[in-house]
Amino acid sequence: MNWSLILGITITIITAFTVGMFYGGISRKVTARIQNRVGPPIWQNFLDVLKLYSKESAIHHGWMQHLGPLWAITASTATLMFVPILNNGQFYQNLNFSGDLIFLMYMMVFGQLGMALGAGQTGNPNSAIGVSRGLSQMVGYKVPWLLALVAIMVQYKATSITGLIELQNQIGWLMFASPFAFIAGLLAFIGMMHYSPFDIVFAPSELASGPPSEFGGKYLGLMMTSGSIFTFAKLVLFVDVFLGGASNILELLLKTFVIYMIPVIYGIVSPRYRTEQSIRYFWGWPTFFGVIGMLYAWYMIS
Amino acid sequence: MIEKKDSLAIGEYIKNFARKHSLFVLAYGTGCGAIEIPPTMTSRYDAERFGIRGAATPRQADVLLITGYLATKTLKRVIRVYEQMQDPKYVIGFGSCTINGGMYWDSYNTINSLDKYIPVDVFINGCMPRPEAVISGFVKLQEYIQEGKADGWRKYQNNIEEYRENQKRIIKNWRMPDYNL
Amino acid sequence: MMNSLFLLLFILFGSAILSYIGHRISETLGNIIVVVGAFSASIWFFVGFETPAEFSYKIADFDALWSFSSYSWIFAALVSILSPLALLYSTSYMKGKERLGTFYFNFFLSILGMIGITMSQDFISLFIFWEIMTWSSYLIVIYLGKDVEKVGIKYMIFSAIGAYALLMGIVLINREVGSLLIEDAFAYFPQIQFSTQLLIGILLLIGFSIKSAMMPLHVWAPGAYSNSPMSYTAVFSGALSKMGIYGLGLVFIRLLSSGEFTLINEIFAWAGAITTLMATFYAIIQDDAKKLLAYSSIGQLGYIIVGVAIGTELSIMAAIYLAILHAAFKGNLFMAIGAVEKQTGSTDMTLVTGLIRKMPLTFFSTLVSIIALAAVPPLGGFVGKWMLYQSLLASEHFFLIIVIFTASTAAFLYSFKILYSLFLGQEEPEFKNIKEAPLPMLIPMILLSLFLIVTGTFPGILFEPIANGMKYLGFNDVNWNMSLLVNAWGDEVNLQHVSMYIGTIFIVAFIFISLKNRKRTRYVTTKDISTSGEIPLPHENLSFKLNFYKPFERAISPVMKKTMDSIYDEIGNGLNALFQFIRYIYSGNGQGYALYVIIFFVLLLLLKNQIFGL
Amino acid sequence: MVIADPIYYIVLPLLTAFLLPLFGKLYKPLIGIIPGFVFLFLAYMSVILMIDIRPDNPIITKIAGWTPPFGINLVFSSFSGFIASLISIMGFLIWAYSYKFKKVGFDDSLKYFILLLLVVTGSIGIVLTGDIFNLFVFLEITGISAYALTALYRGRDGAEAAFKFLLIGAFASSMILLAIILLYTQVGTLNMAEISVRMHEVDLKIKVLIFILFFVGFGIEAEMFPLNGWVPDAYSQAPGPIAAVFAGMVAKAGIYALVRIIYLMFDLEGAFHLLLIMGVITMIIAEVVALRQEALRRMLAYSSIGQMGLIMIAFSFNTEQGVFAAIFLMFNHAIIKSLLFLTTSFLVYNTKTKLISDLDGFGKKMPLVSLLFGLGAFAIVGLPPFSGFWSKLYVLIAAANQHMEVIIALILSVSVVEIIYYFKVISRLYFRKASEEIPIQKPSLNSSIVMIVLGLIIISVGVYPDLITGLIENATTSLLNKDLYIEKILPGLAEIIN
Repeated sequence: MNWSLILGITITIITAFTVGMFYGGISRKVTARIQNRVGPPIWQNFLDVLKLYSKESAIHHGWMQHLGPLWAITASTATLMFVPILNNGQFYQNLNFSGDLIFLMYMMVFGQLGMALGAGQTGNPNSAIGVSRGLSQMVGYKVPWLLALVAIMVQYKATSITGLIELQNQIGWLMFASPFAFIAGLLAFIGMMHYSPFDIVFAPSELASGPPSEFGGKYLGLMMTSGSIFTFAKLVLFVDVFLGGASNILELLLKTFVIYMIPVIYGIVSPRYRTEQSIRYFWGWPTFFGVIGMLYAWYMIS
Repeated sequence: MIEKKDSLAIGEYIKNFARKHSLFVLAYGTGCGAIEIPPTMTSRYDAERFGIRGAATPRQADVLLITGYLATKTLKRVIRVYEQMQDPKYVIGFGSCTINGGMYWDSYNTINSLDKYIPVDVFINGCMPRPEAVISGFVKLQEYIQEGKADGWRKYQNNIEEYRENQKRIIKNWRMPDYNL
Repeated sequence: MMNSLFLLLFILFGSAILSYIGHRISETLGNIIVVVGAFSASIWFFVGFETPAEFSYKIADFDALWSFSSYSWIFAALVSILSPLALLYSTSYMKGKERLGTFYFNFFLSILGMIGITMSQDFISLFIFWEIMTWSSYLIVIYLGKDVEKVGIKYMIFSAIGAYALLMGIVLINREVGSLLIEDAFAYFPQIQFSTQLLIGILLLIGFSIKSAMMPLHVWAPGAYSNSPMSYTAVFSGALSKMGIYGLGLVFIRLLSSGEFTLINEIFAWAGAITTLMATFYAIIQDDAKKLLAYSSIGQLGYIIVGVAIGTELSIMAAIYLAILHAAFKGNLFMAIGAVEKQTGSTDMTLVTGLIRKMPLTFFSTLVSIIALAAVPPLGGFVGKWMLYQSLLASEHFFLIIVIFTASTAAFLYSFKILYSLFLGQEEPEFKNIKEAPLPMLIPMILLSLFLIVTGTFPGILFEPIANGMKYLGFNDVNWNMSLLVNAWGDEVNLQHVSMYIGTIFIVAFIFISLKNRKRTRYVTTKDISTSGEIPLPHENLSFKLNFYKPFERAISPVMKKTMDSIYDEIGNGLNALFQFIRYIYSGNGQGYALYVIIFFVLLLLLKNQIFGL
Repeated sequence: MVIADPIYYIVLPLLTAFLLPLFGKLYKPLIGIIPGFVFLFLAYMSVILMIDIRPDNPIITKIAGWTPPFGINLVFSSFSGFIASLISIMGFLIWAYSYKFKKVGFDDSLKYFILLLLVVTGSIGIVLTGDIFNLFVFLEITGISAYALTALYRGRDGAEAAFKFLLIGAFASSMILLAIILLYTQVGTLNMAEISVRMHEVDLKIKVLIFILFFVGFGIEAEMFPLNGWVPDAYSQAPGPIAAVFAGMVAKAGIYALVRIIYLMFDLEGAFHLLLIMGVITMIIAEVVALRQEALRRMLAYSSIGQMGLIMIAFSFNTEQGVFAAIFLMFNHAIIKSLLFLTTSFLVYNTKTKLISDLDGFGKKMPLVSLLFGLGAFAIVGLPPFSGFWSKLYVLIAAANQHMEVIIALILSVSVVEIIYYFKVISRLYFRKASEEIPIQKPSLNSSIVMIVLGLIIISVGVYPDLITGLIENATTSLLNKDLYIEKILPGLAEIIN
């Protein structure tokens, strides 16, 4: 039994939760300021989650709904475990030497599948519609995301993130070393964050918040927790791959915050796509940049 | 049944603090009063300052906001929505109609006082109340929550027979399974 | 002399005959014979061969040799694990159907054919067993009598094309090599002149790839898979299609070993990738669960073809691993769908709904197989996919990996659709008193699910025989670990960490969420959903099934316009018109025939100089 | 073995045919029984003869003591003997099948058996004789009795078919006669062996002319395209067993004669090319047309034309493997196609219209017949483990060793067509619900036994082809070295002439 490992894991999860929550609050605040409102305090999300956990009753439509949020949080924390948080971090190094990019790409959909099953069992039409939209959109943004990552993998002959980080310590950030892949990855990342115009999954005014519409109380709380952790994990992954990781926590926060603000601000000023529009969007310019990046990688290695 | 908790316990305090500062509102826009909700939520009066935000479905909501008169038909839906909400849950009666029927006090198909059918925690009077009044009502609700006095949902559970009686008196074709007990 | 190989075939054939007779007498007796025969055959296969047995003979002055190579042993093991389970399942699935004797006779014959293919070390007996397998499976495909003309004839035509391409290749090999032993063919093949090598290679590849449903030649598969009884489709898609993979492996790795054929490898790899993508898209838009699974099998076979065609060590390993795993989970899935069909009488995903609380074990096995299919860690499917992608990366097939990765992402769509539509969603009163599937159907599903769960964490269990088999293919030092994946660049995935972590977190979170205010957590029916206060009546179906992925269909509509089927139909119509025209040569008019004679005679007289070279 | 002499092949059936009416006067059932004994004896005799016949010791019978080249002689070599025994055994089986054939009334049965005996006589004569004119005579016997058999039902269609047959057959006989006359004027002998020795004296142009006449004439009997207009009608109008007779005997005799002419008498290289081309055309067109047939027996007729085309292709390679494959094909085709026709006659008899579309659900109504039909179909399209597969394989191997990839591809793609139409029938037989219940005439015991025997032959040869390959190899060698043949018939003649 490796206690330091368990301690590290716990602290990592807590950090991720906190940071994710604060980022959510900040995004709400920023939205409010742009809409010329005062907006909630940035710790508002903590209060929401706390309230949800302090609900005294809960309902579920069966085992799959009961397990759905578990599935989600398992997947999000697992994703976090295999992403190196800090470059030199003996402390935050959890299991990240036993996972690589391809593994992560599959790990990230694990939670979505579980959530989808949970939402499916509620029997609420809105949930099913949301799930169908979400999965379709996932196929959309996976293509440029894949192109970007594969371009990097084949160019630098590494599929493990730690390897990529070490490499970036020598040759600089990959967003400059292979810019087209970075553009494609960034555009795909915006879709991955599910902010408007890509918020077709939770679309509150059409779908009554989509998949979670039958979840309340502790289930919703667990989902929000895992959502915040997952956000942080995705941000760290992006930073590790393209921005050369971070050597200390502040740098990490800075980079992740910058990356996080891009989808947020892009989302505030843009309306919502329809599903096929969003898919076609991802198969348009982002894929084009991805292909360019791939050809660039090909040119570089040969 | 549920014993009265000691509201000074620290855990209870924190819980109430959280509940108080994050109110997910399910605005049930029945009557004309619904028109006052958008200005309350949007930039002019920005209710989100107080952690008040709209909820999409009753499963996620904390506050049921009944804006205006309730026809007998509508009452059935309101009861169902209320029972689908998770405890603790609060009800705000909005406008005179929910208090005494208002200008519909002698109408054949509206109910006069909402309190007889589902427990109301805060009434906001006026026909119709302006957003300032709404917000002050919410603030009042928050105070009650903090003090632990906003326990309409407990009352509903304890005196369910009485409430059912009243409800069935109004709703003739009672075809509702018994929820949330 | 009673060779052990001979005995194996004898057991299978005997149980075929006996089960036919038994079913003529009474169904119970027949079922007993079926189960006993199947299990004794596979037990004999696993126990009876302590020494590598051989059986060589001459038939019509061709040398023939039966023995299991370490490579073909894998596929034989696949067959002899899957088929008894499917037969056990079948005894309950086929209860009350008519002509059961014929069904089981053909079932055993096709098993015999598969075993024979794997054990025959010469092309002639390979072809004989191949044909036996083909026609017996054809007889089962049209067994239920559903649109026999379209599906059955289509399957038979394509199988015949494949088999005859194979035969032509075999005949040419016989001419060039002078022997039909596979080893001789491998040995002397490089001496043949290049064009003949190319021709033979292409012919054999076509012959084998039709059975494994590669894209331009796949149109028989959806109908054939979905029309035959599910208990057979489990074997059909699970094991029988792998015979094509077996052959492809032999041809690609051993026969076309010299380096001049990389173009063919590329072509087949791309064909496999396109197969995967398109089949996945078609699976997404299906509304019948059988059809969906049929298309998804085609897609999965596409991955395997890619792996075989790339031909590096890791990719072959991935391909064989995926082949074994696909046999497990797709057999499991077809069995589960068959159970649903047996219990509810339909597999239409727009009708059947909300079976999870009626058939929990079926749902469990479906869920496990779906997770394995979708390659979600920590189940086995991920391992195969991972190795495949790594081999593609290492061999620098960049766009190939994009295509198949996109396909595997799109596979989530139909994976969710089949789970959601059949098992989740609204629970309708018409399915109120559905029972769980009977035990003979459950046992195979549960066993296969356990197999999938174990192989996810400890793929080494399968790597060991695969490594042996790859010695036969010429990869002598395949290094493998019990539960650690390592790619060409030394990056690794530690599956034990993965599953340990996932298990731990899952259990912790489960305890938390189940214990937290447990008293006031209640189960409510699926009618109690937030429908803005409305009360859904019992007959109101609120589940969203029809056109489940309509937006996605709209997005991919440009590539779905022209299907392969329509092209083949056009070709067929054209040929029919031509034949009809030729048919009128025989006008039925005596004088006309007489005239033909005169004309022929005169023509010969006129052309005699050209013919006889005067 | 005194009684075993090829002469009986000719004499016995002929005599019986003439005496049969008298027997009929004596005691009516004899009509059915006597031919049976004749056929049985012939079959038994052919077994005895085939046992110790080798390529190097053909049995040569001199009729009336005249030695060749002056007298007529019968040659029972491994090849001719093989075909002759095949024909006689088929004759016995067909008698056993049909001696209580329901549809034939009594007076018809008299004609039927007389004509059957005559057909057998003629075909065996064609096979055995060593004399070209004698061959012509036997051809006429076969042809005329075949015309009569075609019209046995006295129906309008039967008459029409018989007339077409007669019309085209007349062309055949006249051309062959003309060819024989020309040949006689050139070489001054009618003995095939001597002709083949003296052939080099003949001027090439006249030789070619003679060959073309023979080719067309025998091509008509051998169902070669475009000379086979008579085949579909004759096959579909004649009684069921007679169709089997045509497929099993007449066509075989025709192709035998053609091959005998080409291999023995004419050493023309172009002849083989011509045979190849015509074989390919015949096969392709026949199979393609068979695909579009609605009537079952017409379909079978066209399919047997296709098989004849395949046999021609195999013969045209002029190699040992080719001839081996061809003889194997002749054997298989005789057995399998007879089985198909015999089963079909029951199937068709129980349908109102003779269309394939009426066969729905016969698998339940007539299980045995349908099963045997399916067996025959599987065998004829060449699916292992049935006998048809081996012959097809040998043809392909022969073609491959001739480096004829295109021919292989053609043969195989035509086999795909074959599969399509045969499996249409099978799927209708078994996997369709019966349309309406009509009373079924079950096959009588003897017919069933005959069909089962044929089926058993198919399976056993398919599982263990070495049963038959030995005989076929002997036949091949005896066909291929004609010097041995000449030497045996006319000792020393070759040296005298050259």
